[in-house]
Amino acid sequence: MTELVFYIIAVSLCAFAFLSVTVGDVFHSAVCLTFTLLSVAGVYFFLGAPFIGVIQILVYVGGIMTLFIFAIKLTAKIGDASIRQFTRQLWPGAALAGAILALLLAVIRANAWSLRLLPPVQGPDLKQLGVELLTRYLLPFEFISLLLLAALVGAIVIGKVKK
Amino acid sequence: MVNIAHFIPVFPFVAFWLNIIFGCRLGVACAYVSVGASAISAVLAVLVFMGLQAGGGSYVLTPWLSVNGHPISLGIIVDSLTVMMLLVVTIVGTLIQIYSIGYMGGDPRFTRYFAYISLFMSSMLGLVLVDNLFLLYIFWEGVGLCSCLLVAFWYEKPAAAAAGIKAFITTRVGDTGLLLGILLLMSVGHSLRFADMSVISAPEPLMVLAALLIFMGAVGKSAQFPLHVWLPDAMEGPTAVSALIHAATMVAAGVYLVARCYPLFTAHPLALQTVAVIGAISAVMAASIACFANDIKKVLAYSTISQLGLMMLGLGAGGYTGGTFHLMTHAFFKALLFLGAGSVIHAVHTQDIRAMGGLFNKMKVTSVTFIIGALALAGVAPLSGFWSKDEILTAVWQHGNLGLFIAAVTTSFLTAFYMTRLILLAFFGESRGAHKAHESPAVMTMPLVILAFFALFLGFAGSPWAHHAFQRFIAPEEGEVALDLGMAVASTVIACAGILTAFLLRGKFLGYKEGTCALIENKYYFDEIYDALFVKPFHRLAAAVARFDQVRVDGVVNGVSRCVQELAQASRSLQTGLVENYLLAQAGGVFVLIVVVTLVGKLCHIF
Amino acid sequence: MPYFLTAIIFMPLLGAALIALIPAAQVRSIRLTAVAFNTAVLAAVVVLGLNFNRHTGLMQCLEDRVWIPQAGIHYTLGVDGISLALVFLTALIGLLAALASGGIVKRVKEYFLVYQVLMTGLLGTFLALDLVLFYIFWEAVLIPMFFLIGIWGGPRREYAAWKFFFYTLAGSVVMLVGILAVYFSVTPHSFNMIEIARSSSMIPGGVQAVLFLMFFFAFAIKVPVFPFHTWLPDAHVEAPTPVSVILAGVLLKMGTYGLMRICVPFFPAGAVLFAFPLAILGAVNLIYGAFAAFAQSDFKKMIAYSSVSHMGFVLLGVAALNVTGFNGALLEMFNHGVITGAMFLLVGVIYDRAHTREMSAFGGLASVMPRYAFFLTFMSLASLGLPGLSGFIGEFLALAGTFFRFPSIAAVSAIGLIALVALFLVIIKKVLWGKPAGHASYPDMNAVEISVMLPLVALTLCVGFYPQMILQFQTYAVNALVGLL
Amino acid sequence: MIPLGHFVILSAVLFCIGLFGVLTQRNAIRFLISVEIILNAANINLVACNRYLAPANAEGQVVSLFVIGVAAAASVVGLILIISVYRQRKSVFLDDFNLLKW
Repeated sequence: MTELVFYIIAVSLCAFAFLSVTVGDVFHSAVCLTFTLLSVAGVYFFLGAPFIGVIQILVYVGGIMTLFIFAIKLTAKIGDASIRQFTRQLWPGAALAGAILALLLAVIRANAWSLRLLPPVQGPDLKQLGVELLTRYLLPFEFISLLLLAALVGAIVIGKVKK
Repeated sequence: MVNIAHFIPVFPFVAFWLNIIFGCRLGVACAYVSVGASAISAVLAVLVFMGLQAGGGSYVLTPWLSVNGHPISLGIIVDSLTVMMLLVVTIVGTLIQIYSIGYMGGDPRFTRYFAYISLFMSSMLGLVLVDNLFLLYIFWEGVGLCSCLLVAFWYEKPAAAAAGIKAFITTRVGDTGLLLGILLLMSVGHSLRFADMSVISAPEPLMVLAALLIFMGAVGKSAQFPLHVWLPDAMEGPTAVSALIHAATMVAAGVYLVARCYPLFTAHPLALQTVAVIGAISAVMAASIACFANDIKKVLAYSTISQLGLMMLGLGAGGYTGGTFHLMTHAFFKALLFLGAGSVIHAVHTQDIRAMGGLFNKMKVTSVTFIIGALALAGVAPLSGFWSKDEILTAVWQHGNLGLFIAAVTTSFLTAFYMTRLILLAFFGESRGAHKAHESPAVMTMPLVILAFFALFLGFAGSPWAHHAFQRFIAPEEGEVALDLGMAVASTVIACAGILTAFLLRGKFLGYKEGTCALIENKYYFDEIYDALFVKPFHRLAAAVARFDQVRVDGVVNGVSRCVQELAQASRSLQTGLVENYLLAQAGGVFVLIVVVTLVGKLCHIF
Repeated sequence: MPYFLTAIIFMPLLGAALIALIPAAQVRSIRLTAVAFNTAVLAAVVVLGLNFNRHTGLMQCLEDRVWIPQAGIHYTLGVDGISLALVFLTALIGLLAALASGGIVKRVKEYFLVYQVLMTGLLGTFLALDLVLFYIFWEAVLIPMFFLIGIWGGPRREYAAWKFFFYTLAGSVVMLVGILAVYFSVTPHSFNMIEIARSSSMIPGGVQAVLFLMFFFAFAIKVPVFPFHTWLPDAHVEAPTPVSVILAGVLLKMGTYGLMRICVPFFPAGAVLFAFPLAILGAVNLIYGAFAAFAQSDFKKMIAYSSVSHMGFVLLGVAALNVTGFNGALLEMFNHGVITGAMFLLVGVIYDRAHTREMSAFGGLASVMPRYAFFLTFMSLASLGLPGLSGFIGEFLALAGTFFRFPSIAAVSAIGLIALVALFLVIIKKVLWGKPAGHASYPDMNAVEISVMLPLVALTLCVGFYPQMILQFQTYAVNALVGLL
Repeated sequence: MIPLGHFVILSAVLFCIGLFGVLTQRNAIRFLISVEIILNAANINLVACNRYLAPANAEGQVVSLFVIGVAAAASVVGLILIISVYRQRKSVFLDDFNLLKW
């Protein structure tokens, strides 16, 4: 039963992702992305990583998507569907992406680990994650915070309307 | 006394530098520097000659260079041949320089002239003194240079400039052969000393080749067929130069070289035969051209070629004494003839004998001495030319080759003919030019007289009355010689026949229509043939090489740089500035990478 | 004397430092400083020559200091019979060219700065005994030369400078790879040129052949060997007179010096293998250069191509691989430096007056400028190899050496001898002979010009009459070199 | 039970969709959207492998957290750049920004 749910989520995830890069309207594609991200969060729950799933929803859907919608609204008139949305290399791009997909699938199929099933051991819990983040990964963690701060400042500087 | 010989060339050499450096200040006095220097040399030469009675020899001044382990020393050889040449060069040279004082008087480059002449004297004396081929080559080129500079002395005249260059390049062709001969001799014979010439043992073909290459140098310098073309053109130079360089001394250096390397030639009959044949061809050919020439100096020039050919023929036929004897007598009477011609030209300002005539009464001394010279050249007994030419004829007769003998006889006949024609046209008959001819000053006639004296009596050194003194002097080892009376009569008859023929034909000389004998009148078209065969192709080839260099070789270089530029230009357009293109390329790269990595992994598995 | 060679090499650089301190406006003192320092270099080289031991083929005045120990690079200098004459030539031509730089009026300070750096590079190239050091000096020559042509040159100077630079650089890069390859193919690994020559037998024959070609490529461009010669006429035509003099007089010798210092002793098997092709290239250079020169209409280009021709003699001498040939090659290098340097000076003299180098614009100068006529005739005769002047001895020895090894090639080269005669006689004829037209007012050579020419004339004469003057210094070194084969 | 392969395949498909988007989108905002899809694909892979292959550790999840953080920063900067460029050039189409060439 849970498998079925997973596959439904997986298929819809792919569908939404595909739609988000193909639909004519940018706003629609942002909406599709939202659903994509939500589905990804769902996948995380299946993988026994509820914390990541929650963060996914909080950060992506709550934060980043809001930004996207703002950005789309701020650059308003490009939402017009009549404008060409694809570059001239649509077909080369599609072919290349397809080729890489085929290659990846072939590689995945050829490897034995792809058949590995869920091990009986419980995955890492929230506590372990927290301890790891603040001990072993403290430095990168702090760097990420610094990066976010820098991004914040940078965004303000760049976005400031010069007089 | 012999070992003062190496001082002989030093004096003219010093005179050369004096005249070059202080020439402007010396003015006319520079002539005395040169004349004085060569007079001192002449005195020294006489001293060496007298010292020679006590025995000659060669001595080494200093080691000079080492080639392939073989030392080349600055060595001097003093023997009868050298001394004979020394005497001829210094005496004739001094007389001609004295003559030049008058002849070149008033020329703006008077000092330069004497400087060159001194340099020439020095080189020529060095040439005959050194004891090995390598040093000889050095002086050999030195006299060639002086010849070139003096032929082009009046370089404002394009013809003179061209003649100078022609002289140098043509002889250089021969000299290159000489150089190769020297190299060959050095590499197979291991010695360049003349003294070793007779003992060099090496494979026959190589030695023949060496001898022929050396002879090539002689051919160039002595203006023998087929390198004779420069000598007639060289008449563009001052007449005194023609007398000294292109008649008496330098052109005889080729004969001297063959005589000097005589053991090399006699050891290889093929080489000797070649010398004889080349000499015969030159002699007849030049004599025939001289019969049709109208320029007084050209007649004499061709006569010189012809006489040098005769000497070569003599040497080639085994007549060592005949060749060298003729070399000596010829130097005097041909110098006399040229100086006489110079005197005439000085007086009438033309060189065309058809525009002269009747000069005998106006220029007594010149005419008489000129006729003496001409008779000597024609070989009329008992003038000097008779004795030496007779020796050559005897030698050729004894050599046994009828063709060569006919050639020698023909040459004698033609010589007598064209000299008579020249005299008849120039000195007798009516005066055909509107010129007031006058006798030249004493400074010019005095050498004429002295030379005429030599032309008259020098031959007796080879006569039975002097007990063949010359023969005993130059080649004592040849033993007793006797005058072949029959040959003497024959040769006189031939000369007289030539003179007589000229007398008979004298009415036709002036009215002669050009073109009747086009082949000979045009000198057998040698100039034209060489022009088409060498000169023009040389220019064309040079132009082609230059074009090839510019277009092809440099074109490749510039082409490479252009290729790089084009490549850069082409790769520029890859940089579209469109991020999608970059990404596509990047993704393609990733794709290729994955393929490669997997394939390599697979291959590693297989192997 | 310790560090004497170092002093010689870096004296010009010291001069450059001093010149840098002089204000640019004081042109006169800048010139004087440059001349003074070059005179000092020449004096030092003469002292070096006087103290030189002529009876050994070994390196003298050796200096050896570790420079970059991590890479095994040393600062090694030394002089032997092969380099001594070239060092003397460099110092002499350097001084004379500095004296002849009066025509440079643009950016005089920079000119002499660059010039002094060039001198250091040239002297260093001939004295360095460590391959890396050699390479550094070799390249150090390139850059000042690039500026000298590119800034002070004629109308197409930039083209010429770039061509020269890239062409030579292409060769140098190959040489750099070769240097590394040599370093790794001898044990113990070494950049020391003496040690490499001593252990050359360690390198297998095939490797020797490849390395020989790599180095030869670099040197062939510098010499220049046909078909890598086309930078030379362009560089010469565009370069100002003193730079041309340096270029022909000294720079070209770097290539042939490299052949004798590196190619032959390092790779004797390669040298023997390629002797015949090398001789053919020499003959081609000789004949091709003479022919190409003959058809030029630019005076300077004629001389430039005749340089190509003369370098053919050097190649022939090197290809002979015997004592005679090496002696001839070395002597010809020296003589060519003196004679062709003088020829370029003479071209400069007439260019200063006529402002053109077109042969057709001259003629009859012998009447107008008699002193000039003397010098030009003299140097032309020396160039065409007139016996009695220095050019002949070198040419003869080189040709003799070739004849002993490859008689046929020597015989073919004789064509070049004739062509050279024709070339220089035609130069004399076109420039000096004929009627003067339109240039009757040219002043004759002045005292400075004559004083620059006189040492060259004297050397040409003295070496021509007494070749041992130069040969005595190199006998043992050449014997040692042949001993390596 | 779902094998690991299926997660990985899902991740691969998602990645290629994102790649396709990156290669073909003309609109800069959709370009960024595609980038986000790629990042998510990577995250799925990370978390899945963590869970299946090394359940005792938390590296995969930690790294995916970092990825989310960096992605957030990236999209903030990216979007503000787009807006900024839009103000200047009144366009968000990538092929209008081709000054950075030659």
